Amino acid sequence: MISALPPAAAIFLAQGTGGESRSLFRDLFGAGSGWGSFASAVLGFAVVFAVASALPVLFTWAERRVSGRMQQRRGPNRVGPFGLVQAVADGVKLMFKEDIIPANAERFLFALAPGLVLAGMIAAFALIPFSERAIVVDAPLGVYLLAALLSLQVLGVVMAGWASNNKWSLLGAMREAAQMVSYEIPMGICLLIGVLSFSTLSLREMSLAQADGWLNVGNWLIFRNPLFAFPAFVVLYVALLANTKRAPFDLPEAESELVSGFHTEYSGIRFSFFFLEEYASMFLVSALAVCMFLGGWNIPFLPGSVVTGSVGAEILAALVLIVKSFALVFVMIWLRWTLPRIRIDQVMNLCYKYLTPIAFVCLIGTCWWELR
Amino acid sequence: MNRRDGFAGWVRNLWDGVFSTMVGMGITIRYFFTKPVTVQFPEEKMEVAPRYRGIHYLEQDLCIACRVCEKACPIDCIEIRFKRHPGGVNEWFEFSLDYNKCMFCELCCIPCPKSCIHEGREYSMVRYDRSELVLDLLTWKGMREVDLRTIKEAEEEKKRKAAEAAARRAAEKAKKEAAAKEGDPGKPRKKETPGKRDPEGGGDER
Amino acid sequence: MGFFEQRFEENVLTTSVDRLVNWARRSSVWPMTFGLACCAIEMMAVGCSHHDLDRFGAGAFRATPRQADLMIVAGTVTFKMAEQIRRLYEQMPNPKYVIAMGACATGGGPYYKFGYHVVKGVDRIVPVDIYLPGCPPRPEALIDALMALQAKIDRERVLRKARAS
Amino acid sequence: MSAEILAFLVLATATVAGGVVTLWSRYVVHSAFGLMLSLLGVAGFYVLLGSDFLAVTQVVVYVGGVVVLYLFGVMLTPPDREERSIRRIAVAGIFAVAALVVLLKAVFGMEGRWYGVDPDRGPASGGAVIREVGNAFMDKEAYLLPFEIASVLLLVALVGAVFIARREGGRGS
Repeated sequence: MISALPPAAAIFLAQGTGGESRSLFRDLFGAGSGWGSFASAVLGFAVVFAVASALPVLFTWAERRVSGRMQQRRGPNRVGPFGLVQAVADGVKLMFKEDIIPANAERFLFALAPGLVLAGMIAAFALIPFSERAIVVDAPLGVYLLAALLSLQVLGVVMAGWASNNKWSLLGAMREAAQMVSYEIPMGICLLIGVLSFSTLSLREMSLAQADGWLNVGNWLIFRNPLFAFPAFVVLYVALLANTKRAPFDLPEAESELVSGFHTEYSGIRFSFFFLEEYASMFLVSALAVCMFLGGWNIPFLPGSVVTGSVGAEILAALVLIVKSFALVFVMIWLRWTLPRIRIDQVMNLCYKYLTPIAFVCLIGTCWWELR
Repeated sequence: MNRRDGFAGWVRNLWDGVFSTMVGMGITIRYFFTKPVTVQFPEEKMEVAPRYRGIHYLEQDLCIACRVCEKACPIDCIEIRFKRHPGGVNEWFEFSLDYNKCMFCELCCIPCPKSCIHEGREYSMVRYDRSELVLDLLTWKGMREVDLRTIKEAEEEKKRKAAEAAARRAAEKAKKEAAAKEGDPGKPRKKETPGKRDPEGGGDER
Repeated sequence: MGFFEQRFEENVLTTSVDRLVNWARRSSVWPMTFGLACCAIEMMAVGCSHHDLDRFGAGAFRATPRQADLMIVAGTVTFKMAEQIRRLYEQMPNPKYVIAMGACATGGGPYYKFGYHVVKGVDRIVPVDIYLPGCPPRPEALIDALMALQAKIDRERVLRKARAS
Repeated sequence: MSAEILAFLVLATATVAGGVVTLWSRYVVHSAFGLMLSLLGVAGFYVLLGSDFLAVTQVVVYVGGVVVLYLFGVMLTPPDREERSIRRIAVAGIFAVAALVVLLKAVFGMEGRWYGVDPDRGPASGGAVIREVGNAFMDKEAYLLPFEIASVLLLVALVGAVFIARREGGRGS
């Protein structure tokens, strides 16, 4: 129960930052203050939670299939057609598994940590503009809020690592803290590049601004400002990889060194929260990168008016965003099964000696490009 | 590791990092598009090596219960119980292999004089209980019809031979007596040799 | 489950819940990354391309016992290791399964006669569900063992009362 | 009771509870997590007051940055086995009382003039707040000088940190 509270609270807070904005969910469920807004927050929470838990199910399946193919294996193919319900089986199994809290663990923090991690992730899902109106909370501070929520994940992980009362967990938590605090710098700078270029913090407005243009891709940030935005995109992608603890930056949960890192002591449903968070945040950060650099929901070579207007167009737009994000998720999976895990000093080297300077150069370059 | 200094070194490191990652990703994506080599086990099966040493089987017809395999086994996992009957017939009680111990070294198969114990091509042997891991290799227990007949024949043969021997002895005795009557007592009495015993007769249970 | 386990009469609801849970448990048996000796090499081979344990949803080898369902005791169990095996087993959350892989694990194997240092069968330490002899067994045999385990899980009773036997 | 008041009550409880945990806990890590709760509560207050930008900044800087660094530092520090002596409590007490006096003076000295929130104007929307913040930083009349001084200070600290982190004998290994 403790674990379930933070997500609801987080979505309520995110709702609070909405300001005067337009969103499909608000139109549907009624906006305003007081209980109406609370009810719409709860409904929004339900929708977002459904999306946020359906996508990881798809991604775990994809991860196992893709990794199988990359190793000339087949991957899961017995459970359902093409093994599609494999992740469902995993989830049900984890739900019915014994939930262990170690005797010497900090019971309260141990129970709270997975909820906190999931809370930040689900609240962040509410900020992703799937189409012009299919967005739970169109916060004017979108990108900034998203970065804040991503940085909240660290606390959950550190809490989990510390509360487990296990040396491996603690080491994993420390690595996580060091890694996240470091990679927030290049990530923040790269996000700033997008903010500078569109002079807005709202992800929805950014996506809108990338419609049309030359061949209808000319307004995408990586094409509009290829000299600086493209490297910035790459740097952002690497930083986001580190933020989601994906290989080759999976030091906090390094299997060969720190049993499973910060979630060594977690079992059953609580572990599934971490699992869910990892795969959901893969989509989340990919969607963030897509909205900022790859034209959001806009379809290449088709004018932006195709994906605005009717409900069908909105659904098409949402699909386009999901497909684009999935392409980036695929690259994440691809990278994971290509690269070995790097050492902690290499992680720090990469961040401070390579990514941060490049990000700064890109930032200054973008300033010049926009003022030109 | 070669140290790279200065801005040029930085750029080279960066280039190496990006380039090597690209090469690696190229390799993985190439594998992604090749056909999987997986042999889907329960439906398809991989061919085992020609001299694969799998689960034993025994050609019981040939086996003469010489116990050489039992003696050869380095960990005593073979247990043989039988009773030897007339006519070279073995009444089988047990020829079991304890797979709790067996390491498939094939040392039991090599010294077999009749080449009747083999390591087969079966490899899978899954059990829910440990006691079921002791596998009896016998195809039949006790004796078959044909064995009973062989024993019967052997016993009849034995009786016949015994009768013949008795007749011969009687004849000899009669001869001797006749000779003694003739008055030649100096010849020593011939003793029965062990070689005269029926080699096929006699039980032997150890 | 804990409290609800095996407390209900047999009816449509409990039967279908049992079927769902058993299906889920059967379809996602996560083994522990745990090898003791040469059998572990074959265990790795099962995870590799030719045999691919992941087809059965059992390819997610978990490093921590807390997230594993299945312990494959792959190799010689020495007395020194026995303690740790017992501890790892107790660290696993219920329901948990054990496959004793290879002759050493099922019953001491080649060390049965003179091995002063080997536990004569891992079932003296932890309850074993599946025995798989071989020295070492082929990877296919391990897949066979997994399928036997799946059959065993299918027969389990989760909500329903245990059948009086 | 409207949702705002409910939210206020929840946030207030969280903030105060976090503060109490921070002060009273025997474990430093618990203190840090209490601080996190307190800071998150304050961020919630900013949201209620309509200062979204400030709220998010609070989360990014204090919760996501400072508390994490605290935790990192705490985990690297060996536990303090020293007993709580009267002298140490007394020293801490003196500082606490001094801080309280200053705070009360500041609160009552304002005579009801609260900064930032103009009751007639109501909460501003996000975009406007950002613009105002940006203008305030870059306006010669407002906070340009303190802003620049703070930047120089941070730069000095950064250079100092690099200098300290550099090992003796030239380039790092």
